Amino acid sequence: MGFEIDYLALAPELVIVVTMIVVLALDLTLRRDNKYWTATTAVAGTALALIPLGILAINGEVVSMFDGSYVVDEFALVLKGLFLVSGYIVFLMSHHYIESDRYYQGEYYFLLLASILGSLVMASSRDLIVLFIGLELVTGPLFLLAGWRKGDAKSNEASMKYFILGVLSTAILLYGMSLIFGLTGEVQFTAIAEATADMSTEPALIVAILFMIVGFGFKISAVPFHFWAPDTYEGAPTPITAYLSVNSKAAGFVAMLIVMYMALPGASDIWAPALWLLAALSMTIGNLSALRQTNIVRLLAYSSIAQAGFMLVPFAAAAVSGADLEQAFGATLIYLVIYAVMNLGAFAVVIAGARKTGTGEIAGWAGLAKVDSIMGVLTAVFFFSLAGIPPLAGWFAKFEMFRSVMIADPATIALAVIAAINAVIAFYYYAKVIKAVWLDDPTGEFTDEAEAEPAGSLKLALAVAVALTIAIGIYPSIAAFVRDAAQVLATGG
Amino acid sequence: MSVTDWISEPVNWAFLAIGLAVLFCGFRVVTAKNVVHAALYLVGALAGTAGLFLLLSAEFVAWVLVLVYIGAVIVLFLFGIMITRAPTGLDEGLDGDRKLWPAMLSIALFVVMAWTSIEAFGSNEVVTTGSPTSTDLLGESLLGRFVIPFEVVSFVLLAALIGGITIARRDLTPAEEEERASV
Amino acid sequence: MNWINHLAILAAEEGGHVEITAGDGGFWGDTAWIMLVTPFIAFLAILAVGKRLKHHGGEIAVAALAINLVWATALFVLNMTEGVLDTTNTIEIANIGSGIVFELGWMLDGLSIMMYFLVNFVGLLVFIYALGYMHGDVRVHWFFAAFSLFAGAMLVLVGAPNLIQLIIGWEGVGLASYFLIGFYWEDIANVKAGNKAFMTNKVADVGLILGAILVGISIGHFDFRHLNEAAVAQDPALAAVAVAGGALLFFGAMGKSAQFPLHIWLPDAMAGPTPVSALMHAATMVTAGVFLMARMFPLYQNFLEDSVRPWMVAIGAITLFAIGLLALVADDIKKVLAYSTVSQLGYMMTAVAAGGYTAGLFHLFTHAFFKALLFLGAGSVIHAVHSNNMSDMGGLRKFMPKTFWTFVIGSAALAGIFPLSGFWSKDEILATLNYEGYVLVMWIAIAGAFVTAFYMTRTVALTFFGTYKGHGHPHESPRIMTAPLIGLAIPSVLFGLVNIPGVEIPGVSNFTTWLGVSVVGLGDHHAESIDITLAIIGSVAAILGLVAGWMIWGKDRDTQQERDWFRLPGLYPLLRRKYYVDDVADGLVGVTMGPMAQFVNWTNTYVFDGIVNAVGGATKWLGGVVYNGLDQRGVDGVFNGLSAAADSAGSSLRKMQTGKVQQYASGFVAGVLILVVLFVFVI
Amino acid sequence: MIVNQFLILAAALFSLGVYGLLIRRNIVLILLSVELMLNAVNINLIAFESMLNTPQAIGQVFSIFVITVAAAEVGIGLAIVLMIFRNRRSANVDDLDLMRY
Amino acid sequence: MEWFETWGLTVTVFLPVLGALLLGFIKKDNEDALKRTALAITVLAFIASTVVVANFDFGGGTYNTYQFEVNETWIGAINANYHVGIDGISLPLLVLSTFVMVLAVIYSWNHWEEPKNPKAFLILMLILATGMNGTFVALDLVLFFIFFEIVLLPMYFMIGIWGDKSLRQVPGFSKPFETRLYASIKFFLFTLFGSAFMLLGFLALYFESGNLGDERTFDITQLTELGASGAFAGWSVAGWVFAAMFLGFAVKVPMFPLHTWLPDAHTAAPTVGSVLLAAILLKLGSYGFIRISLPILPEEAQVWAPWIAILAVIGIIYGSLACLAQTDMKRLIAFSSVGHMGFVMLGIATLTDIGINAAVIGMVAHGLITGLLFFLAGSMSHRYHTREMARLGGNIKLMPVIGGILAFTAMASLGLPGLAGFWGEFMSLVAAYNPLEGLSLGVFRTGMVLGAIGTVLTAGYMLWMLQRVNLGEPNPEWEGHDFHDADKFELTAWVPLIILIVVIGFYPKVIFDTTTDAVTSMVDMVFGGDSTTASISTTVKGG
Repeated sequence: MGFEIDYLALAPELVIVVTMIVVLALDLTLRRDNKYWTATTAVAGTALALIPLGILAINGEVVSMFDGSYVVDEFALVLKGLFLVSGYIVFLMSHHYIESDRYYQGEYYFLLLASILGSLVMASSRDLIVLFIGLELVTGPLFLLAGWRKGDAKSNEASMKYFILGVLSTAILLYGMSLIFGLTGEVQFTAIAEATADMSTEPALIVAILFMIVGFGFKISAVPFHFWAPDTYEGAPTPITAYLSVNSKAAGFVAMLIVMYMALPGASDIWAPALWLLAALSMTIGNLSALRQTNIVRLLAYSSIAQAGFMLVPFAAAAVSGADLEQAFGATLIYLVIYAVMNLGAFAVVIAGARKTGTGEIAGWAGLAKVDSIMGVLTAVFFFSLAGIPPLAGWFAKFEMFRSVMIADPATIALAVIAAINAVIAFYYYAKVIKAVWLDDPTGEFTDEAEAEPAGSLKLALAVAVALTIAIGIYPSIAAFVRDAAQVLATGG
Repeated sequence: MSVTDWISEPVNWAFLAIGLAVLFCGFRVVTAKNVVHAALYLVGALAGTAGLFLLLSAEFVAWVLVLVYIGAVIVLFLFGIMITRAPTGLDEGLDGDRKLWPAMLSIALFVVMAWTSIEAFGSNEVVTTGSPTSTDLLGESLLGRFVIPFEVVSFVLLAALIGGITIARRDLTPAEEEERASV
Repeated sequence: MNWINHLAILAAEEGGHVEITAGDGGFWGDTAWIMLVTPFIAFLAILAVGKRLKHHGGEIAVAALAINLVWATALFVLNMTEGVLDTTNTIEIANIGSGIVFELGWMLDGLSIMMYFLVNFVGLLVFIYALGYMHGDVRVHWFFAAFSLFAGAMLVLVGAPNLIQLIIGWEGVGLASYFLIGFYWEDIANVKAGNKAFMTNKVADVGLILGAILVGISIGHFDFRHLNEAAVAQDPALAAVAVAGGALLFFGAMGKSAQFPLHIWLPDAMAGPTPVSALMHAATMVTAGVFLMARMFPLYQNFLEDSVRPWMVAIGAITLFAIGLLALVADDIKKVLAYSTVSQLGYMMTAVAAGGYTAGLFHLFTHAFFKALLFLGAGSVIHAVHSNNMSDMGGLRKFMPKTFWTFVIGSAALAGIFPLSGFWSKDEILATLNYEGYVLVMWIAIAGAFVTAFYMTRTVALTFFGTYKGHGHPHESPRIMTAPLIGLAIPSVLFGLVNIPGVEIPGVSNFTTWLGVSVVGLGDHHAESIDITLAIIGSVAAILGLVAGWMIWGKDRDTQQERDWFRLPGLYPLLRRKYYVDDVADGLVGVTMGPMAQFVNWTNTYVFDGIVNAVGGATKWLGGVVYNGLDQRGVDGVFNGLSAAADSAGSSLRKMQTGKVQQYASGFVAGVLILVVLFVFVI
Repeated sequence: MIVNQFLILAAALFSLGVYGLLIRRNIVLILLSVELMLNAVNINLIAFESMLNTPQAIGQVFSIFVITVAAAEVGIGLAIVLMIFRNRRSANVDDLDLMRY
Repeated sequence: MEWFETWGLTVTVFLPVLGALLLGFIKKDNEDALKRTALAITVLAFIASTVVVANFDFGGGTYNTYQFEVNETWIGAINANYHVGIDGISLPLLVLSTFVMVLAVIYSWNHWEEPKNPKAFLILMLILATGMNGTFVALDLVLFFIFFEIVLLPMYFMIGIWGDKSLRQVPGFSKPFETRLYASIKFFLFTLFGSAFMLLGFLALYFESGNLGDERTFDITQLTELGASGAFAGWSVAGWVFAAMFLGFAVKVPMFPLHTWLPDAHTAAPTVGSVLLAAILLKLGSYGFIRISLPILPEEAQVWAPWIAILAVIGIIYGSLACLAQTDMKRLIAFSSVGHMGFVMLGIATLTDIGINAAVIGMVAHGLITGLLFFLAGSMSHRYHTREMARLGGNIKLMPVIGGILAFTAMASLGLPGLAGFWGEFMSLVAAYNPLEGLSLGVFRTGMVLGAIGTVLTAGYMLWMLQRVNLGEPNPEWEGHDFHDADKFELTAWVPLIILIVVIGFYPKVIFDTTTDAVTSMVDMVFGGDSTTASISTTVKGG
């Protein structure tokens, strides 16, 4: 039996693949002092990959390949766009960072590209196997990249912890998948959906679903599967941390979204409550732990755990079907997109700030705004946005999150209330950073302008992020297009 | 089906034998006081698994398992063990000092998993056609419907390879950099 | 519609007789608003340019009142000659919905015209007097500014066609009073006196405001016209709130008119310059309460016959007698006059409360002149001897004859000596009380008359007779000060004659008619002829007081203290402490307010802020627990409290520690299990 | 043969793997335990496959992927082990020694 | 003017923020340019608002019809629109906002708190202006929410950066905080807490509006239609929704016992900050009640009204008593706001046209008067470098002009008839005497009496403040200092306020002509029926 392959549909992936190979080739040929070309190539490649993506988006018909196990529809495109853009920004952030510190550049970009490729594949996957492989390709390289600062014991530990828990979660995930397969005899989502339509009381199915949730829960670092996150975030090179907290988290969410909504819509009465629980736990524990952080990266780590909790909230509402299902969907997606933008921005600020202050300790940032008001404004923008203060993008994310659960259902409304209280708690530690930067008087010495000046690429990254953050905040319809993707998913699932 | 007619099937004797062996090996893997022994017990467990696969008429997979694991992975392991100078003799320090909770956790886990699968699959028969799954069928679906994961997984391996090397290799000192560059 | 005619008709039914014609005052009436405006213009003008003028703005103030007096007199005369004027002009200042409208404007009827005349006439003289009295004092411009402000506010008050404007004027005069009492604010004591006055009145104003709301809202109108119509027509809506409303309004009146026990502010108010005391705390402002009662007279007349009015009478009676006694023991001449003022206000209030509309207002009218006269006289004395205390005076009649004679006239008038004005008005009150059946109160009033004469004799004797005991060389005050004295002495003598019962001054009838309430419909009694017996009794009481006083204080001694030997047996300590009312009041405020305030502040800091901070702190603490206890120690911490033994410190790979990773992992697995158990077995 | 006998065996292996992962201190041994778990998954897949006999032998294909990925994981894991080892050594041994090695 | 008819409000609202952008391009050290630009912008905004007034049709019309209306799609996906418009209720507040903003800029001309940074300060002020103006014209819940929240950021920075640097021992914490830090975060967390729940309330309304047939909407006008028609009457959770919104607004007002952020924030904030806080920010809350809570959930409003009234009255008494215990002048003024806003809320709670009228004029008056008081307090502490009343005294001797204005303002603040402050207090008492038919007369009339007593306390602490600050002999420690009296910038900022206070005091028509129609029609539309008739009948019963 032959399968015709639509290469245009696969174009983005292919472009990335080509880029990877080129990067490798360059890395072998180039001398150390102009290895930065690999970076340029990577950046260019990701940018290039956006072109076919655009074309696909424009003529936008749904391409389904291999018995519908690999589908390129609006949803997939939106997410691929998200992965590519955020990847692009991460490259921009990495450029100077990697170059300055005698890291292995070529391999770095190669692995990062591989991870991105994985996320692209996963976005299109409509089949457990493809999904699984995609996820592995996303995380595999990251295990290594987390330890990229080879000389640093922290970095080693970061990668080790990440790895061990990673494989554990993979094993559990796989066990769940195997059960699904056993119950349905299928790995293709729509088929699974049909098979499991009236199975929701089946213990095995429950176990399978929960095991898979655990697998994904690890990727999105939801409590209680979050333990790796803070240490790893702190140890890994900052751009990788950014990537972890945005792309790989997003990857986890995408996996969760498509599996839950497409493969197991019938069992929503199992996973919705489960995710309700995870959401509540993640928000609360994430926020509470963040209150005590003195290191800005660790703080962001816990914040990203809490944010994951917020993103999980809409899932809990999925138990009720119909328009609200799609709504809940859109909410998570929009939150993902906005979160990606502002969190990347925040990490870019962290890189630039650390360069200037020479420390990741919040106390060390005291009075930064007095010497560099631009930095101050950027910090304020991104952290207030994370806190969800209008008119910055974050508010709309939270707004959508609330909106998705304020359906007349006590359980979800209770979750909304928990979320509301958490939103207030969260503000406190975001404000802690802003307080240090704006309100406190300088304590430490700041390194002199010349070398501390953020690199052009970083500036570009910051510019992109801040522009998006404010634009979305003021005119959220920009982000609202994501909802159409949600429709595709909710209905076509 | 009752225990008696289950026991009456000879193939189940084979299963029992292999299964128990696998279990024993598995148990030793996690308890052995000697790293190398542990690795070797894993070999045993895998070999047993391969046997079970044969019972289940999955020849190809069985051989893949043997080749990949026993042929490659274990060797890798032994290398790792040796390079990292892990003690080859007895060693008390391999395990954490607290075993109680892990034990209870895993037992509970086992109970849950076993119970659910019994609930789910009761006494479904395993269809043993005797004729092993044809390799070309596997080939077709691998290069057909599953070509994408097939391609992608190669990247997983490639990434692991390159990344692994980079991570594991010894960094050159600046001096060596110089000389490397001058050549 | 014209409520007085309405009343007249009503009266006619009741067999009343006098039909009064109503005019509108023509040009003077249409432009009467000028009176309400000029003082404010003067106020601003003085603030603006006062400092640079010769008299520091005094001339502006005087000019303003002079203009006003023209109108006031014109209207007064019109009112006498062409029958009672009766018009109201208003402009709307707010329509607040529910059909309720606030208006400002000016009213022309007997009562208001009488007050216009009073305020402007007395006011003008006092202003002129002040030109001399304040000469060379500090902040003179501010004095005249505030004084003009007062005049304006007072005119706004008396001209008020409705309760809202009345309240505005009411508080306005209170404000001016506050400014002028605390005029010498460098001395905190004066400031406190000002505060006391303001606060006492503010307390009373609660009554005024609530009363106004009750009666106003009940019929949906705040203007007196509708209110009084409603009262006469026995409007049920009004009837429903009459008792409460009436009582509350009276409470308000008690404050301004210094009725016992809210009189405490008035004596302290003497801290202000003497002209202030003369005009505000004697002649005009303090009568506002009586004025209000008169304005709302129909309400009390028609609804509160035997519910509120007896109480009002009682309070008035207490005030007129008990406070009068206080004048006996005061050494400060102004305090004496102050207590006497309170006592006289008691007379007025009693009269009005008893139903003696005319009587009360007539006494208000006459009292204004002679009390102003007395104060100015006292001021003149003080100006001469630079002391308020009679113990520094004595024998002044030789030094300052004009002051002396005018002061004597004033005292006699106050004491109610025939035929001075005080006699007639007091007699009228007695008659009313008698007629209305408050016989006991009548006797109290008579006793009050005795007391009045008694302490006024004391004052005159101690001040003007005997030999001078003070320092320096007292001298007669300049003409600019004596002229007003004379100007006031004349009406003090004559104006009693305008209301001799049964006597109609040809062509202009008499005071009762001018007030426009000859209508018996109001239930106001107006004796047809002099009640000889009462007149005699009253006079006798006065004479007795006079004689007794002279016998006690007439003789000169070495020191004023020795002259002032008489101690009212038994009462004296009580009187010195002013019946402890002030002490009680201060005590109450001190005991309640301070601690309450402190308590509230304490709760705010330690309870509410406390809670807030506690929540904040608790959250942070919880963060610590979650982070250190749960998140960092790993789940073992939760499971069995075993702390993280393993850390990533080991240096040899053999023992390569996996850090907390295994706790993490066990947390991981535990999470799985809990979820599974929860969903498989529980749910 | 019924499918459950295999499933239970797999469950047992999986649990053993978890146990090992939780108690072992040596990363290499932890890796071994993980292999055990993955192996259990494989048994599941194959057992199901031969229960269901899917037209495309999905189960077996899946298990092949799992094996491959497992191999990759091992590679990554060991690489990390080496890196850490090297750091720990070089932390307390002088450069000469490092050179010689 | 056709163009302006549609976009006038938008201009008024967004001019300031554009100005803020503009300032961003001006050099930090070029102070004059910064100040001039800021002034120009605010003046333009003010002019724009006055043009709105000029073209405003005072004919009124029925409630829920707005002028200068713009309704453009904004977030189509959730049917949230850029819907702005203005009516008699919001007009005075909008003008107040733009007007005070101008004065604030003028005042700060030569009053910069440390650390001196005119650029940042002015930018924040302009952003603040946009937030405040926007809140008053927003006719879409989401839009309202955004503007409502926007004001937080600038205020947070104003307090935090330029606020009071003195250390403060906070109960419940061992180590003392810098007042500014404590106050700023407290202010923010409080408001955020409130508005988070407010948002939940909005969302609940949104969904319910969908269940009622037509599509889900955030549009205030449509929701009002529904609410007035009693559509939400049978709604089981309506009470909770009202409660949620109550939380949001009550924190902002602030109502007892949610007021504790206010004294700290007002005291810690820089002068201009306190002025804007008092003059306008507090009004956002009470405005929210009038514009959103009452019309949309009338039934719930009637259930809650007595409780609101009780809290309001407690606030009046409580605030006044607290004032009597203050030693810090600015803190005293801050607490006085609690009392005054108590009157505003009492008026609102009566649910009558008079009451709401009282609330509106009360807001305006409080804005003018307390704003002025904070200006004065700022200028004085600027000169004395202390706000401790114990150390002040005889101020009017040292600085006659400032002292005089202080006395005047204090009088206005204690509700002296003939000055702006009187009408709000008096009318809310009037309204409390006859609340909407069906509301507990007992509660409201008790409230009326207590409120009246509250006016006495108000007078008490105001006079006491004057006595300690203004009168008596100056404290010896100021011997030799020559204090310059009010300079021209201060006077330019203050005199307009003084004039307005007097004008409104004697001729409140200027406010009522705009509000009464709107308010009356609102009460008729929402609470059914004209309350005069109601009042009289109840009176008869009540008497």
